[in-house]
Amino acid sequence: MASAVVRLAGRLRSCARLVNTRPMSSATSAAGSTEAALDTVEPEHKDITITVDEKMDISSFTGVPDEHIKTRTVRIFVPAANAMQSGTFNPRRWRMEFDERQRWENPLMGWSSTGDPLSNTEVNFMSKEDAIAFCEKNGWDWFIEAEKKPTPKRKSYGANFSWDKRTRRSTK
Amino acid sequence: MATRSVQQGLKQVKPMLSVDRTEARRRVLNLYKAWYRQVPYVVKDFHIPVTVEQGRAKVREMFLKNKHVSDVRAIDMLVIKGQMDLVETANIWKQRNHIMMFFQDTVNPKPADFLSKFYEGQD
Amino acid sequence: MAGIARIAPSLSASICRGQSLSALSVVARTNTTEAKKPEKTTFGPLKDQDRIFTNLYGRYDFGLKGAKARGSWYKTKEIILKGHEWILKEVTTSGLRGRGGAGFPTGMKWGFMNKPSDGRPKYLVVNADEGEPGTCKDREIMRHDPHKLIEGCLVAGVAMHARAAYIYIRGEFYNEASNLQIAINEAYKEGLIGKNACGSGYDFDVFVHRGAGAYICGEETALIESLEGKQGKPRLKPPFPADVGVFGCPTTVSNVETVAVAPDICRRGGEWFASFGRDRNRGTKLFNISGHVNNPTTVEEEMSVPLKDLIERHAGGVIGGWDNLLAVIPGGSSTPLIPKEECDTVLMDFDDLIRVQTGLGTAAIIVMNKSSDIVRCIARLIDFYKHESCGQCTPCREGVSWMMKIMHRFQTGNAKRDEIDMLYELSKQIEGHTICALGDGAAWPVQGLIRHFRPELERRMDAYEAQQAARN
Amino acid sequence: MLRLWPLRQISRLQNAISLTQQACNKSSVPAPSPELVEVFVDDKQVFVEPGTTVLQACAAAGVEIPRFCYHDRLSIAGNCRMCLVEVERSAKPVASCAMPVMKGMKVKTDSPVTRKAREGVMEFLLVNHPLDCPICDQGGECDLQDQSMAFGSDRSRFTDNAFTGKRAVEDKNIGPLIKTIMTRCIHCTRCIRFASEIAGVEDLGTSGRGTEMQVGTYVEKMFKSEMSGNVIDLCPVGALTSKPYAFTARPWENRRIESVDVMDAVGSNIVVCMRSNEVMRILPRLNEDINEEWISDKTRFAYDGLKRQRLTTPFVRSGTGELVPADWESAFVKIAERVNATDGDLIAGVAGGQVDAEALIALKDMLNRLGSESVCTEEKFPMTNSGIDFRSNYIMNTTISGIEESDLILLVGTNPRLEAPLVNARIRKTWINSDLCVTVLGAPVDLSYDYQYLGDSFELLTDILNDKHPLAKGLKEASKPMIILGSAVLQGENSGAILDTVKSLSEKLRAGSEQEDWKVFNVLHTQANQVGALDLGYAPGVDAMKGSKPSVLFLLGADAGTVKREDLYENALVVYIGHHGDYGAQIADVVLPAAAYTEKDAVYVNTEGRAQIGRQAVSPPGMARQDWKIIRALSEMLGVTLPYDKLSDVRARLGEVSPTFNHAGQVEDAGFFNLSDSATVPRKESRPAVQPLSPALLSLRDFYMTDPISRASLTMAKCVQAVDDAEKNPYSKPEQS
Repeated sequence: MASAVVRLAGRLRSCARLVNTRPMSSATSAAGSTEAALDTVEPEHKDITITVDEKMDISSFTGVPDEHIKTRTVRIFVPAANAMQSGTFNPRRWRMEFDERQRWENPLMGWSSTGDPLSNTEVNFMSKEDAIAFCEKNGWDWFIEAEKKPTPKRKSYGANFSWDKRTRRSTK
Repeated sequence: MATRSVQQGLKQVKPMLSVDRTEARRRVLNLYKAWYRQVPYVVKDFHIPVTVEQGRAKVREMFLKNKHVSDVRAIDMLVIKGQMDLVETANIWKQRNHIMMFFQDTVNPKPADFLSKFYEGQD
Repeated sequence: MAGIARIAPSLSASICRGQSLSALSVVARTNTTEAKKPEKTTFGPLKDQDRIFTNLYGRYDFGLKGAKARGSWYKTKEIILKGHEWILKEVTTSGLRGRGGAGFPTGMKWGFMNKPSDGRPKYLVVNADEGEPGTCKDREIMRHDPHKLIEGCLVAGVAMHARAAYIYIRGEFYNEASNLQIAINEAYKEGLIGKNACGSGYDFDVFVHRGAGAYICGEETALIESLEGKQGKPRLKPPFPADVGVFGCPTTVSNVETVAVAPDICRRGGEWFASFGRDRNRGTKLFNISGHVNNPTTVEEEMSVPLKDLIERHAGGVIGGWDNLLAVIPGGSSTPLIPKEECDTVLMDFDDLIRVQTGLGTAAIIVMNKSSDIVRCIARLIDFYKHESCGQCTPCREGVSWMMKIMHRFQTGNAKRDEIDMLYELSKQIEGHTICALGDGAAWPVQGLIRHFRPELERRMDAYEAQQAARN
Repeated sequence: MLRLWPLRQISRLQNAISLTQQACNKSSVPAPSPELVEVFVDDKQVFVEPGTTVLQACAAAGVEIPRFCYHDRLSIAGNCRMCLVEVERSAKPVASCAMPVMKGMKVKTDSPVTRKAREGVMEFLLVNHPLDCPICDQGGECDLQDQSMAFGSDRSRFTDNAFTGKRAVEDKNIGPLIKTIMTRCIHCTRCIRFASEIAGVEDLGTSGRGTEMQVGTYVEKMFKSEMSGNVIDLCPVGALTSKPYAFTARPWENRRIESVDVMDAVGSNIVVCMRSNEVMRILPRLNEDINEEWISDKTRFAYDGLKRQRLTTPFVRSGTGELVPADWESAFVKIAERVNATDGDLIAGVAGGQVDAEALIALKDMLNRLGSESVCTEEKFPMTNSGIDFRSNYIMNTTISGIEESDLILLVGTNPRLEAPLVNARIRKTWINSDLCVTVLGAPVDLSYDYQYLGDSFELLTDILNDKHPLAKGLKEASKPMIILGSAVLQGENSGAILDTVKSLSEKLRAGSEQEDWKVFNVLHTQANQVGALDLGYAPGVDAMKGSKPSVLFLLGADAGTVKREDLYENALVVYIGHHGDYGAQIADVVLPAAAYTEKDAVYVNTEGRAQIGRQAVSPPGMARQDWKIIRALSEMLGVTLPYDKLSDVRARLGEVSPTFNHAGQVEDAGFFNLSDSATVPRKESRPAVQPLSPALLSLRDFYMTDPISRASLTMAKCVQAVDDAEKNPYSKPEQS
């Protein structure tokens, strides 16, 4: 995520340069005022590093409404495998999910409406740490639901036919 | 249910624009000044039903909303976004309603207390 | 149908014991001690005094009296008293290989049962579910010489410390089961089996269990399932029956002929038996000759006897003369056929038939002369396998019926040429991918047909096409 | 005694006890810790236990082997042949599901041989499989689809379809829950193995052979099992699909919400599939500690009850005695008028078994603030001796997964097969895989395993306690005995004697046991959140409440009919808070519509004492609100505002009351055994009024409708009817539905 921010910043920087070199088209604008915000000369920080808090809060500029940062809780979990399928892709990743909000039947068409812009977010992570970092960064409350793993079972084909055992099978 | 872990500590990162808080502060002030100067033109260009004072108050409000932000990179990011906003405004790439969005004058306030939320059926 | 026991046990047994040696080389190792003797180069005909089954044609009494007159039950007690190791040694020396089709070395197989007991009884199961088309050797033993089998059960049972023998006999063999039961009753009455069998102090019971007419029950694990009262559907291996067999106990499943020759091997010595046939293909063997021959017959003959000799001498030759021969299925329906060129020289034993890409199987020789519609013959065989597939595992259940559909189209020629290759590939997709060997048995005849009669298939397709074109 | 199912083992009653002892004396010697076997999967080294199958070893190495017949929880069949892999030095590809690993085995899961074998098998599976995926309910979550995409050939050569077509098989009617489209069957036999191994019903099997082989019941009849729905999940193709769900939704349209079931006290983990604010179906979710991968039919199919008989608006009883729709405010005002004029002592609350912990604590807090201490549950629990003071007195102490360690189980007055099908499945699993012996004191019901039936009288229990019964010796010699007491027998008068006897017996066994922390005593509840209510300080049973003749009564989802108008003060105000128009709403003066379990984030404590969070899948219908919010809002109107506005506040409050709620998903150890022992005052020798010790649910018919949701469910009604029809004539065709 951090790298994405840096990349974004790079794009913005070039954008700022573009703005700065461009003459204002509107006669009524305070000429040159927009350039003032950023130095006209792009600072070169190739080798400079700065010290910041380990935790970065990006919620102030993500554009997510305040209401959906402060009142939402994120559940971080490993999605359950579909009982209908034998594949194991689902339980190999972590997912975040927001608490459920109001849904209603739209009176016009009877379709389902929701007032929750986050209800359709589906973000998957390779590890729960990634998911936690993501939530922290975005300022969401989160909790982790323990992963449920199947326990390996000892199985033997011979048990189907074994001597004096209840594992014997007669139905085919 | 795990509880929130408290992450503390510092780390070294590449700066976005500013190398320290002083520089970031300078950028913020620059942006604020630019917005401050732009407000009369905005009021005039967009023909919006607000006075220059109200516009400047809104600018101030928007800046103060983020006064808790301490991370230099976050400040830079906010400045960049503010800059973009300003450019869009100054060039009239925005439309009137975009400007009026800052004032939220057509938005009904959501119920705040429990009982009215309950009656409304809203969270 | 004992033929279905073919190959599968031998190969998988060696895999599962982690041995790289094939079953065949194992046999070679056991025979190295006697390899110094000069090898024979001509085989057959078998002399009358060397025949084991002397009442093959039912000319004499099948009962106990007659059997004793022919040498059965002679000094059985002494054989038992010599102990299981001696019996195993003799059987191993004889080089006897399973007569049910797979040809697994019998001495070794019986030896697997000698693991220390864990409290479970051990059983001998005799596979008398002879259902392989063309095969009719076990029925001759059971109806005309049942005492050979019963005595064999006792000797084999002693060799593997078995508590009892179950003879699983094909349901259609009503008279054979009846004769066998009469013989068992006689043997019980005489004290030859049962408590203190033959006065040796060994307790041994023999039971007859009649099947219900499924070919697949001749596969050893399906036979065990069927014996347990379940649907006769083969089990996977491992576990091998020697670990978990009938009723969950260590079990050996042997063919009727294998068991029946054991007493004579013990009486006359393994060396005697090993003096017949080529190395690794020792002994005498019952051959069934059917099809387009003048006198279809079952005959005991030395192993490695040339096919041509066998047909000419015992079956009165091919109808219309040797030159009228089209093809021979040498080992029961599940072995690939061989064309006449091969038949001229091939020897009837395990190795030489493998050389010509077929197998000895149950040694049921089906002779087809030029009057036969070879494609239809094979299609009919596939019909049989489709009907007898147990339906448990996918490749056989779905593949064989698919092959059947294609074969019937091939019979009329209603197919494209490239479907021949597709059929061959399908048969390869079945072969080796199934639980038991029935899938293999169904795939091989088709492979044999394509291998040797591809021009015939193409000719039919062309003819069909021409006919269709003419019609339009 | 109703003999509805064939009874097992009763004839053996006489020698039952000696058998018990024999079986229990079998010492199970623990196997020495085996050395790990080294296996190479695609040249990647893994160490697995000896006896592991190749397929499991591959899974350990992170390689997924395609399979159809193999299922982790069923026995190995090895018949689909999809799992063939190449093993070095093996002439043929090997069925990895059945082949045990050998030392140094080199498995190649992606070699040309392996791929060719898979492709071949896949082609054979498809040759007779209909191409009706577009109208197949399995479409989108079909193993055959998935695996043919991943492992199948890229082109078809089914030329013969043009000549002879595909195989077609007649569909079978096996009851109102499972739809069969047998043409799609690929004969993996998973359903057969499930029926015979897990469900313990040997109803399914194959008939015919080869291509004519068919899976079915041979003679057409109902698949009578309380867990039959699981074969729908197991079926890797669309041969067995859900009848109620048929053609209603596609899997990719569904939103899946992981939740918890409330139909019984097991708390099965479920996935609720929701589309456009409607519950489309319910699937099981893996939880090894509770339900493994199964759920009962009631859990799976009662969801259509969530759409029927719902309360969608508040009601107030008018002067003419009719319930008239009202808005929330006027309903609250009506309550407030009466409550404000009533003394706190005369206010009482009764909670039903399915109510969530949040609502329970809110109601209790509110009534306490109003000056009332009278909150109770509908379900009873004896209060003799230490009563419910100690948590270990009313939960299933050994836990459900603990059953697997047990070697002797004594079931007292319970029919786990119908009260908690998954507990029963666990007992059956243990019974199959070990020498477990089960003894039953109660009704001789049909369980899915053999058991020794002792009888149904209370005296037998005291005999066992006093070593007068042969079983006492068996229990003593067992290394990990379990006694499971059904809550149904505790509902009668004087049932304290039963509880005390069982507790004393358990305590004796526990004290005499060599196992350090093995707990013998278990209560099997039938109500989803009964344990939660007791944890929160609710008094069990309504008798005490009736004694005080309350004048305002809050019924919180109480629909069992334990309270009648006659029990209350004349003209008492009855407020019903619940989701279905069931018994409680009928006697109420004010009805407040609440949310069912799929409509709220809520905590439930199962019979093991495990708090689990159920999640909201859909919004409550109409004007219905979540239970705790109703009470919170009402409290404001009554002038005793509860100090929580958010769900997290309520949860925090729950955590204050009982630590159980702080650890969702885990069992809080109830370690008060010694205390409860010392606190046990010598028992009064009173005979319980309930004779015999018989559970409430005796036959499958009783199973389907036990709570407001399942009573409102059409599917469950159909099941009852199908069972009745099958009772009349087991082999006639069940009516087409």
